[in-house]
Amino acid sequence: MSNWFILLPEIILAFTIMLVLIVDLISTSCQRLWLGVLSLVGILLTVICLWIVPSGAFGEAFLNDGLARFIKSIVLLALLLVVLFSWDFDKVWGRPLGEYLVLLLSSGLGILFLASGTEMILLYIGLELTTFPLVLLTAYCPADKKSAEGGLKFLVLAALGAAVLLFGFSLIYAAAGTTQLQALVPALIQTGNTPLVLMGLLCILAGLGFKMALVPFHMWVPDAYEGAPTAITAFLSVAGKTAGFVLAIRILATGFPVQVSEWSRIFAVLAAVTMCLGNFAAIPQTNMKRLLAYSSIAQAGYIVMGLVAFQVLGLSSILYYLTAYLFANLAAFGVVIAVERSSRSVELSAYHGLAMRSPRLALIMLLALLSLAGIPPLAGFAAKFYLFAAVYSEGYIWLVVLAVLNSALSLYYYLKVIRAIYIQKPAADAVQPVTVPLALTIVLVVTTFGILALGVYPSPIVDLAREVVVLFLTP
Amino acid sequence: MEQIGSYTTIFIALGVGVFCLAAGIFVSWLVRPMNPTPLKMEPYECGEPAIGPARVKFRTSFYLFALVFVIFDVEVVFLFPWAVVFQDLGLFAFIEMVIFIFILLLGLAYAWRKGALRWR
Amino acid sequence: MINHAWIIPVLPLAAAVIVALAGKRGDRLAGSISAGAIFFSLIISLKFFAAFLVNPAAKEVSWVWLKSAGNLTLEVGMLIDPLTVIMLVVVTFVSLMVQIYSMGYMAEDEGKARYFAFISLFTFSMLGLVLANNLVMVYMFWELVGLSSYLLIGFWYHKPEAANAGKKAFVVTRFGDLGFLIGILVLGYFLNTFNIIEVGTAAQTGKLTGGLGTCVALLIFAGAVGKSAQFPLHIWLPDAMEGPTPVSALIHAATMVAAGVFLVARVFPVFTASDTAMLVVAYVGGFTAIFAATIACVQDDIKRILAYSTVSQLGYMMMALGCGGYFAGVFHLMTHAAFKALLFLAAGSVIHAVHTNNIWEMGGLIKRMGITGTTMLIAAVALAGVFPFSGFFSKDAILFAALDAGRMDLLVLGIFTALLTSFYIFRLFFVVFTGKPNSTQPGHESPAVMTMPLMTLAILSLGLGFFAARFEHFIVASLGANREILHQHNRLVPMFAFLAVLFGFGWAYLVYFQKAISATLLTRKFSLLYKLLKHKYFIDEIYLFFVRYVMLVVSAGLAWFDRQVVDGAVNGVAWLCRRMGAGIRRLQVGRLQAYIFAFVLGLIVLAVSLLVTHPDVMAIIP
Amino acid sequence: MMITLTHYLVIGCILFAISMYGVFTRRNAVALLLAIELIMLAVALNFTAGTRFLGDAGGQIFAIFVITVAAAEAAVGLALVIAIYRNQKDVDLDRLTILKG
Repeated sequence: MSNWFILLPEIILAFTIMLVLIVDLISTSCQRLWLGVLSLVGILLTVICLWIVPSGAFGEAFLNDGLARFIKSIVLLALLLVVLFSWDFDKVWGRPLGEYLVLLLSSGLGILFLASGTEMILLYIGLELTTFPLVLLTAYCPADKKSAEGGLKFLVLAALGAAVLLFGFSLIYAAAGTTQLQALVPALIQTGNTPLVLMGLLCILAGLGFKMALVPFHMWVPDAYEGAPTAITAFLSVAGKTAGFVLAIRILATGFPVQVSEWSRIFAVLAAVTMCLGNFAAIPQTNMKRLLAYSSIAQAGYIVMGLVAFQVLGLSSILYYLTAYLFANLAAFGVVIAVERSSRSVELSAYHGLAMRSPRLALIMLLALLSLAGIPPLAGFAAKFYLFAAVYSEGYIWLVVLAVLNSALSLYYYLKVIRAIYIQKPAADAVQPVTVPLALTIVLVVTTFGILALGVYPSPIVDLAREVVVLFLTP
Repeated sequence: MEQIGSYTTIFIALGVGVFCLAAGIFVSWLVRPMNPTPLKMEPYECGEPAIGPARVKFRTSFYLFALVFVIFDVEVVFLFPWAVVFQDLGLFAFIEMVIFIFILLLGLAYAWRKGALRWR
Repeated sequence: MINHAWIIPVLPLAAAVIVALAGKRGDRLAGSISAGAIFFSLIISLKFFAAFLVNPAAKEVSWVWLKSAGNLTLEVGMLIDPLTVIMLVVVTFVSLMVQIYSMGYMAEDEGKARYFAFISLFTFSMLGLVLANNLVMVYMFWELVGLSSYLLIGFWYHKPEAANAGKKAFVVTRFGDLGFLIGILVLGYFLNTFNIIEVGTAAQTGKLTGGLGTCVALLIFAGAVGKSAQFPLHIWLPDAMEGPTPVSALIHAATMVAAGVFLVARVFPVFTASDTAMLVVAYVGGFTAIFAATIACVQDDIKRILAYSTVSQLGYMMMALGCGGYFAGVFHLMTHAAFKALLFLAAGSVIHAVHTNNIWEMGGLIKRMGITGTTMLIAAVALAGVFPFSGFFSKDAILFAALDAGRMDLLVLGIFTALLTSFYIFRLFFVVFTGKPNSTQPGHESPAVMTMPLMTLAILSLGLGFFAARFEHFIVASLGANREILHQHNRLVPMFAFLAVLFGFGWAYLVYFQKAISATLLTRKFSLLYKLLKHKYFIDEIYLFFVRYVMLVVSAGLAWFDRQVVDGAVNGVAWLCRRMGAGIRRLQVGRLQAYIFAFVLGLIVLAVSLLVTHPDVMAIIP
Repeated sequence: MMITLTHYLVIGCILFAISMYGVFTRRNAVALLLAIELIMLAVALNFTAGTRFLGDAGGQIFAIFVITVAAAEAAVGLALVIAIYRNQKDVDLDRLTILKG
């Protein structure tokens, strides 16, 4: 066992989790501050040694390559920001912070494994390790009817999705006789596209579709997002999606490059349906969390196009898009959390005249939404530019046209929010400015900076993503 | 795998079966009238009034114990393969297993501390 | 030096951000901050102006922004040539004047901070639009300009008509912008560049000929029509007057509405490459000019008169460009910016004093508002185009351009428009400033902070014209291809123009100035002149009848277009989207079983699709 | 007759279909979870059969993991249901429809 070193980031995070658990056991409630500090330090250490440890494989199951490193960085950043989101979670929601952090970190750990897994078992474990904590976190406030209901729905559908994915795995295993993704390729070439293989692939696609929240496997998203505590919604929308897409890239790119014609065609259709449905359904929403949920479905529709254009350009633009999406979405949710803290409401009416009450928050929300809509010169525009260009160069003209039209359509509801913030009169009782705690301020500053920087000067991240993907596709 | 191919029929049949099932449920869900009168809601349609609640209530504590038991019971599954080949694995695997069990114990301790094992 | 040009737009942006972030607390300083920022921008712009007077060669600086692996590249950069520097100076100067003025005008408005933030944002986007070196950036700033104008029109959002006017402006211009966007994309698709210089050279080397060239030019022109309020998309401008008057002066008189003209001038080679396009531009402009002028003759709202006058003058510029009069168009843009901004600010000062927009409720204000009245008179004379005021030279140039192009019809049309122009503007002046003070509340002169900009602008509208020749060489130099300036200098054109102006003035004088004093005096004293007076009344009757008729047709037509075409289309689309949304929303029934059903249904659909796409699998079924 | 891998797979598919039926017809969250557990069992069966016929140990290991994860899933599900039951006194899925639209 020479190269344990490669597992170091995961190990550190795992020990952080246990440490937080122990501290939570022995500490009295007054020391709760340590829990947050501890998890922050743990995450930071993980990030650091993520970039120290060399690339390489641990056994046949675990590969720490550039792609994994990129995705892990995104996820850990999201984790960091979400921990800051929920700095005084127990005060706001009146539920214990220790378990909350443990669950959150475990979910992050699961995604780390997803990002590195090259073997079905590990991927499956990683998937479940990602999902269960998220389910529990969604239903973390069972006293709140919405939270309970969202959690239950999420649980059942997640179990179903995972089971279907697993069933697909088992069929593929029965056909190819191996759980190694690389080893699948020759085996499947030898067997050819037998019905067994096709059914397996089909079930896997369905499972992935669930994780990426593609129509028609998306039904859980709005309810789970609305039910979950807002910080968790943010984590779901960013890290959860990232997990789904890295899982898809790992499985399909490593295991099924031969069947690309099968799944890229399916994904093209799913992408089209998903973006249309997400955008249309978002228009009549008046609950910010729900609106953002549908917008995230639409975003997933865009991102999947990168899988359709299954080439260096496509995959690298997925990575870039995920990064831009992280900043924009977390900024938006940061404002939502801030407003929720002050007015206990996530309805659109709580945002009326926000520009007059607290202009900074209003400006950040404006930037975030415009970036999500893909307005230059913000991060979202650059991301859409690369993504659409990639798909265009792969010859899916109709898909690009549809995506552009959808982006225009999405402006409809983003502008609705902006209008509420800037044009409409604040409610009589909501005139005092929204107070923003320090932790939240840090998140907002970081994300806003990200939105602007990625939009104005995207080349470093783009080049990084490109070289990572090149290495990934040509081992 | 060519003998698989000849069984396509079965897979197709299954697919079709599932489809019919789904379609049936969907159609009935579409067309069925939905007016639950209290009489309809009676457990016995012969009109015999039901005495007492239909479902016997267990204390949720039972479930809690069941949960804890199930988890620790099943995790032990991992001990068997390890124990079988313990001789040739040597120290390293031993340490691994110790860590594994330590984590399990941590969980148990947590459940204990949080009062999941107290009979309420 | 060129590398520092970015400072010019960034200063107002910084001001906007600062003021916006300061929020309520920054109320007192808001005006000074944004005005100070724009002041420094003006200084820098003037430095550029001086530098380019020496050496008018165009300079460009640009960096690659986004580069996809295809040869698709977006660059961010600045193109500075005489046209640019002129626009820079115009925008920064007028903006400065307006902001100083606004400090007085908006003094007791509680939304001051918001106001100055918006106006700085607008200035930033306008400057960006002027500096941009490629059409994509132009489009970005184009939309940003539209957005900030929308925000400023609807500034008093609690006034429903203001909110609606803002929405209307936003929507109507959308139509033009859509054409503009498509035009840009087509251009990029065929030339695969967005760089303005490259596009220009491509057009001059005949890469944009025939149908394609015409189509691209017309698509871009659609954008210009929307922004510059040319017929038939002019309908938003009069309503836009719901905004604060300084805003009207800055955005809806001097700068933004001129953006359309600027755009046409910017890609002038694309237009000159296609005669059809030029023809369309010329006639759309000409028609708009006369059409709006007739309407302006009969309005009662002081700001609406000026609004229609603006539309008409913009039509004038378009006509000039369409006749190949590049210099004429740009020069008129300049002079017009000066005197029209002055007109609006003066009107604002009047409204500020008497709290009404209706000219018939004013009168005799000259005695009480000396400075405002005098400056407005200067502006009026300039607009009418009387020698030696600036308007004279630019209007002259336009008429010459029409003459050079050999479009006699447009020439006549232009001269007639000049007549109407001088009529309605003097009508405005006489009714508002002369005659008996019949407004109950006594007007008072505005504070110095408001009159100072008036006087500054008055000096400009007086003196700008004398540099016509200087500007001509300067501006034409920017056309890359050195076109020699040809007029056959016949004295007739200015003669006719001047006669037209005189006639218009006389008409207005007789109708609105004499009448005021005659009613009491003449009828009693000289019964001999009674016939004459009667005769005048007779003219008045005809005139009134004629006016009513025109108004009826025109306004009915506009109302129809507005209700049926614009609102219909827009509301239709929006309604459709909402319906779709509501329908799809109903799919999310909330019952878990339904979700599971959708999941399995998706699974089955996938299965079927796979089976269908694999006939070999189907074939195995016995 | 000779029992081949395919027979096991068919059994697995049948189990899958049955559990699908259960998923559709059950209204009680716990029963729903049980139905989903059935899919896991089908998977475990497939894997063990695969190991038996293809001679690759991976399947067995996978089966073990599947079983444990299934247990964990059941545990999470039950815990959730209990928590919800304590608060809402109701786990009938047809009545959980606050979140919709």
